[in-house]
Amino acid sequence: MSYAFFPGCMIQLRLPYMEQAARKLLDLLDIEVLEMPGATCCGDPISFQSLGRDPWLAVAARNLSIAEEMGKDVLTLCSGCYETLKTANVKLKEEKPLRDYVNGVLSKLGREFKGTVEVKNLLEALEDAGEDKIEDGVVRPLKGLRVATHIGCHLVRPSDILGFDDPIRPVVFDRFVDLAGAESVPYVQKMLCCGAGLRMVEAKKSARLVEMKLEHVSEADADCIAVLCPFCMIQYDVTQRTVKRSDGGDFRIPVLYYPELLCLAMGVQPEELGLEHHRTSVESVLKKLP
Amino acid sequence: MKEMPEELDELIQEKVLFCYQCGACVGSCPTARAVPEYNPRRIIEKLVMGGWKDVLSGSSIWLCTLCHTCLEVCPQGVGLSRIIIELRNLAARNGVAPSEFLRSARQMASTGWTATVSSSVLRRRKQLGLPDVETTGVEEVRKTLELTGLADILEDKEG
Amino acid sequence: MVKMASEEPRIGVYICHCGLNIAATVDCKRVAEEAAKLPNVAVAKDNRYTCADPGQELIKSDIKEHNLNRVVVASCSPRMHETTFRRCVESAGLNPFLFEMANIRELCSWCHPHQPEAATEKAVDLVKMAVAKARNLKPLEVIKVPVTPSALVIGGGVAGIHSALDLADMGFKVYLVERNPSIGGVMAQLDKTFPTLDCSICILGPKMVDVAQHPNIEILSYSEVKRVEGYIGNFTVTVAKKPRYVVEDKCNGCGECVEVCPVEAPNEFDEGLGLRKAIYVPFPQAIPLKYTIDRESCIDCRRCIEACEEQGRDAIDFDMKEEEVQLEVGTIVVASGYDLYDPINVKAYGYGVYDNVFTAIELERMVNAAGPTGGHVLRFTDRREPESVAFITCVGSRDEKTNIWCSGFCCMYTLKNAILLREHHPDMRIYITFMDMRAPFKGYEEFYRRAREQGIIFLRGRPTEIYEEPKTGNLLISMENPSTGTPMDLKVEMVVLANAAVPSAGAEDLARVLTITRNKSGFFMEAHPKLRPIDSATDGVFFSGSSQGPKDIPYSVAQGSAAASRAARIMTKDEWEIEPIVAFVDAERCRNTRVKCGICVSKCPYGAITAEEGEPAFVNTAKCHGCGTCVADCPANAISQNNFTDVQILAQIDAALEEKPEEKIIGFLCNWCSYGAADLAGISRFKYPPEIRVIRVMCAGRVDRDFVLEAFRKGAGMVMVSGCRFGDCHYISGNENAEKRIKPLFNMLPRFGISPERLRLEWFSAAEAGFYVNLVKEMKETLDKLGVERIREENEKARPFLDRMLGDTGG
Amino acid sequence: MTWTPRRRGEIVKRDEDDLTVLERKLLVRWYELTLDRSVCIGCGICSDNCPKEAIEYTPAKFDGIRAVSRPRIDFDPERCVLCGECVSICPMDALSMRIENEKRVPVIEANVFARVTRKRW
Repeated sequence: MSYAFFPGCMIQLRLPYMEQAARKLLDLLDIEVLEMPGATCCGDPISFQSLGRDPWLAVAARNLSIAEEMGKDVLTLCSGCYETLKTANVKLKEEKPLRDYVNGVLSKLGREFKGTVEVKNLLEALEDAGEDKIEDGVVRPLKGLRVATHIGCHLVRPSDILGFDDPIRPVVFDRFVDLAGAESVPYVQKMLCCGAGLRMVEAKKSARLVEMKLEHVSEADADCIAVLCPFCMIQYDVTQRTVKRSDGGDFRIPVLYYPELLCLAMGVQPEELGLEHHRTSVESVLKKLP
Repeated sequence: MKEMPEELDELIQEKVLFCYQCGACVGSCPTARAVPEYNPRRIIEKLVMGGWKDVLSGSSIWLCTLCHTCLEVCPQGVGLSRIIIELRNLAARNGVAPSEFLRSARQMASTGWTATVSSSVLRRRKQLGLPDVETTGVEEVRKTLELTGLADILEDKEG
Repeated sequence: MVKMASEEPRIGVYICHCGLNIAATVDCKRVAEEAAKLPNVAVAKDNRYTCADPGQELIKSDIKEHNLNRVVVASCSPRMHETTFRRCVESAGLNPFLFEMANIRELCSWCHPHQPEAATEKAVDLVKMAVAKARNLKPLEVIKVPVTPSALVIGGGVAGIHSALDLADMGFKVYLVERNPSIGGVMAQLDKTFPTLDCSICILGPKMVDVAQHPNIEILSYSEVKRVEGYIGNFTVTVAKKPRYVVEDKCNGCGECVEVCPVEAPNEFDEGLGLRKAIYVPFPQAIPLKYTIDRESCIDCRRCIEACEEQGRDAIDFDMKEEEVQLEVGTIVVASGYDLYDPINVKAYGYGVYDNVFTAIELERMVNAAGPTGGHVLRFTDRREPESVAFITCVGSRDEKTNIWCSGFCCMYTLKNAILLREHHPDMRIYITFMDMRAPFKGYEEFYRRAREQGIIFLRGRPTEIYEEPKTGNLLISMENPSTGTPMDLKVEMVVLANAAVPSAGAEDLARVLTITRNKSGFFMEAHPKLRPIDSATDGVFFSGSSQGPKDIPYSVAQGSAAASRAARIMTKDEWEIEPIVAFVDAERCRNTRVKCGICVSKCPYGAITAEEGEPAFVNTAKCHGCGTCVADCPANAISQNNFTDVQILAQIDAALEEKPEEKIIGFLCNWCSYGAADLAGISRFKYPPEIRVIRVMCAGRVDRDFVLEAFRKGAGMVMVSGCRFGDCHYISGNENAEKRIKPLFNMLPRFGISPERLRLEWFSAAEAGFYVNLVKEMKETLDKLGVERIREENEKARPFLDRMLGDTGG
Repeated sequence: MTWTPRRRGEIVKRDEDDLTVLERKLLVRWYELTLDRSVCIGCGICSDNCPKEAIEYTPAKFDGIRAVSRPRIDFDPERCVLCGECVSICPMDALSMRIENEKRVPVIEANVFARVTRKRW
């Protein structure tokens, strides 16, 4: 299997260790990823979509046209990119007037949106690769590790467009965490948004959402939080320190990107993953490893 | 804006008027949890009561995280988060948009990325053995923004 | 019949002034003069009130004096006085179906008061059309079918029980079919009833015993209706009796078998909270009190056989098989009830995952002293009485993602359950969340006040979601705090969901078996929502209780008795009369004798037509409702509909378009909705352009494509085909068939050179007079925009095509 | 934990190290049927005698004369009715049943045995 690879600018330019883990994992599962020449920011579902839906779709469609030229489905890492590209893909395939408008714009760039590829998120790609294959690859099950999953809003909502997992009580991510031998634990306000969308205008108040989340996670005696999206990663890993500084409590809850967890379970050495770049130390998780 | 924009009128007729005012959108709204003054139900209520000018010029619509939980739980299919997007689009077209949103968009127009490029990260990528981040698409993105009218919105604010 | 048809028509025409209602606008004298000139018209008169005695006497004496054999009255809507005049001509010795009406009041004078000349012209046309139809009328005989004086009641809940008891008391034999091992329905599971707090089983139990002991009632429990054949007065019903592995006649309900049975299974009657054995009765008051073996749980140890033998009985039979019985009944009462919506689908509230989230019916079983907990309300996780309980209403109700309807009784039973909890637990914190509190009937609002008096806390709003605290099993309800407008997480020890009432699982099959319709929600559809709320679309089949829509107990009981009286209305007669406007097949013309056709069979919404291979199609007149869909769709023109034949309708079209056709709009309106809307427009005195000439059919399904083409061939400016909105068709699916048939014309017409906008296909209800008026206005605008010249040109161009296509559509 | 809703009274199977547990929790009564795999020798008698055919038996796999896997039994929670027949006949005491946390076996208490016995050979 091979995909047109779309890590997204947040991962590429802010959190390269996430890209590192993802590439390692995809490699272990024989999923080939191809670079997309000329790809830019997906379009950004928050700031860009808010300023103009049509420009947002056009930028997304431009990125999709690159994958179409490659003849490959798009694999996104960031949930924001997933929402943007998938929304554009679904909407433009469905609504002809919109597609005509966007193609009017793209034609000036010598491009066209044809609607010939699909957009997938990382979990979908893993599902396609086969859960058996992952199960077989898990040589060091993360037994006893209590994981609080945070799926991230843009992976499952709006569900009428994304159609991936249940928008209110999703199951796929938890299943994958269990697959790594760890235990996904229930906790209160599990679906609460990380608050990245609020960060831009109200950073302090957005940190309050991080604090609430961390309170619930620690209440559930979880060893770590697992995320899939770089925005959630920044909120929980980086902002956790802000929360600490502003006397909101000292949680010290490690935040891991799911590919990092799965790589560890598949026998990758911690050093290979750049785990030291996490702002909140992940030592306590590494110590728990069998 | 003296007259209600047509798109907004349509939105109110087709979606907003169905609101039961049940507050399901409030219950799990992350912003409402962090910002007590923010109440998504009241945005809808204001639109119903004719307060669209306040809504469009106010700051509340820019606080939504677009987590789309309200969209999923609304019993009447009002689709609050989508309405927020439409309202933001309308406000932006009329020159009301927070500078942070504009800055992020300008960043994109100039570099092709919303995230800022820092040399330290580029160095780290090298250390990790990751491929270079190439930026050959910038020109096309800039043109796209011009053709779709977004460039005007960004400029207005600068001027 | 033959004699009358061969006679040369001699028509009497009567133009009614209706006081000034018509005469103020229409020049009635002139209309009468014009009518007198028409061929076959023997006499034409105008008078002040034709429907009054002198008017009717005049008609009667004219029939004798002038030897009339057809009568046309131009006055009000046929929906108003058709029956009156039919009776009038009948009393003068004329067949009542040799009468025709022209509606010059609702469709003419009332709508065009400012255009008296155009209105008069229109009235002349309407009379001309009626005369043209009258010329082709045939005498018809009312059809009579025998009636079997016995009834089938499907469903043994409180509604079905009351239907059965009432019918049995009236002396009719009643078969009561119940799917479960016992009758009683949901009401048997309830603890108390609102708003009086009577003990539910204490008031239902005696009624159940009455059913068991009534000499006229035969209970078929643990049984299901498989097939229904026949028609009003004469249904043959096949019922499958599931094997209960206990011979009913031999079992005396002693219960010794239960004592020895080793296997326990969750008790459905207790909603899986408690237990029963593999051999069981669902509850002690069960009727019939006969045991049933659940073979899914049974381990075949056969100790029950021994125990039964020890009692000197031999009631248990492990070899029992499903058995079919046939019943002959005259009427059927459907009381199949409702189901509760599966709350597992409302994931946000966590039912099925969070153990302390219960449904209301589970709570009913818990608070019931005979229930699994002996009347104690207990949390699942620690079997402790909760200190706080929140009731959530509208779970799977009033929500477009699940069910949009209001289930009606949940507000009330939630109040009841809250009050019951409060009575037992004065210190418990009790919350009720609600979107709107609905307590509209007698004593209900007072009951709501009572709950408020007792300190129950009402929170307006819809909870977004619920989370369980993993360590305590307590529940956090996320919702808007009504006092502050901010989100809150209300912590309670137990949650009770009021889940929606939905159509019962068997409703779909039952609808098919009985050829009855369901509305969009899936509940059975009544023949008319206001005036025939108990009747189904199939004659002789009636609704009782929640199968037709969620109902509480008093309402179900009332409807149960109503259904009994509707059914008795038929069964008190030896014979039942059926309107003769049915379809009939010309065996000579039917293709089915030569090739396999059966199109009519597939189009008939009532399953009234059969077409055996090699045989001509046959219409069962007792089942036919007279929509005419089969007539319009027959490729060989072999089917005709009494009183709405092709010849009659084509004659109306031709008459309407004799003069200045390109300035006219021909409208085909269905009797029930669109004609009703046109009548209503008149009654409401809405004004609209007088160009429209209306042809009434029973259903849009009757409108043949040829009718539209014939109208254009004869030069019509515009044509409208209209009927009921989808889902509202009085003949189930006639309008859908009409759409399939008429829609292709929009592509076909341009090929002949006719602008497609000259045809309109629209659906509206009898209440939408405004819709009709706007439609006519729009069509007039289109007519003006195109202009007479253009229309004439188009028609000229199309005529050769149309001539070739229509050939001899003589019917 | 993934989101898996259950019906009231539904029997749930879970594995804990060497134990396989069938559990039915009702508001009024809790049942537990436990198989201790460290004790079970895989004779399959339970499977042969289960009246509901709720125990699946997988014989040992051989590579020549060398056994590569042990014989194994497993429960089908959808068929089991928790009668305790298997417990009553297990020669190794690898199966045990608890009702309300008390050691109890319904078929022994009622002194009944299922009529159906299938032979594997």
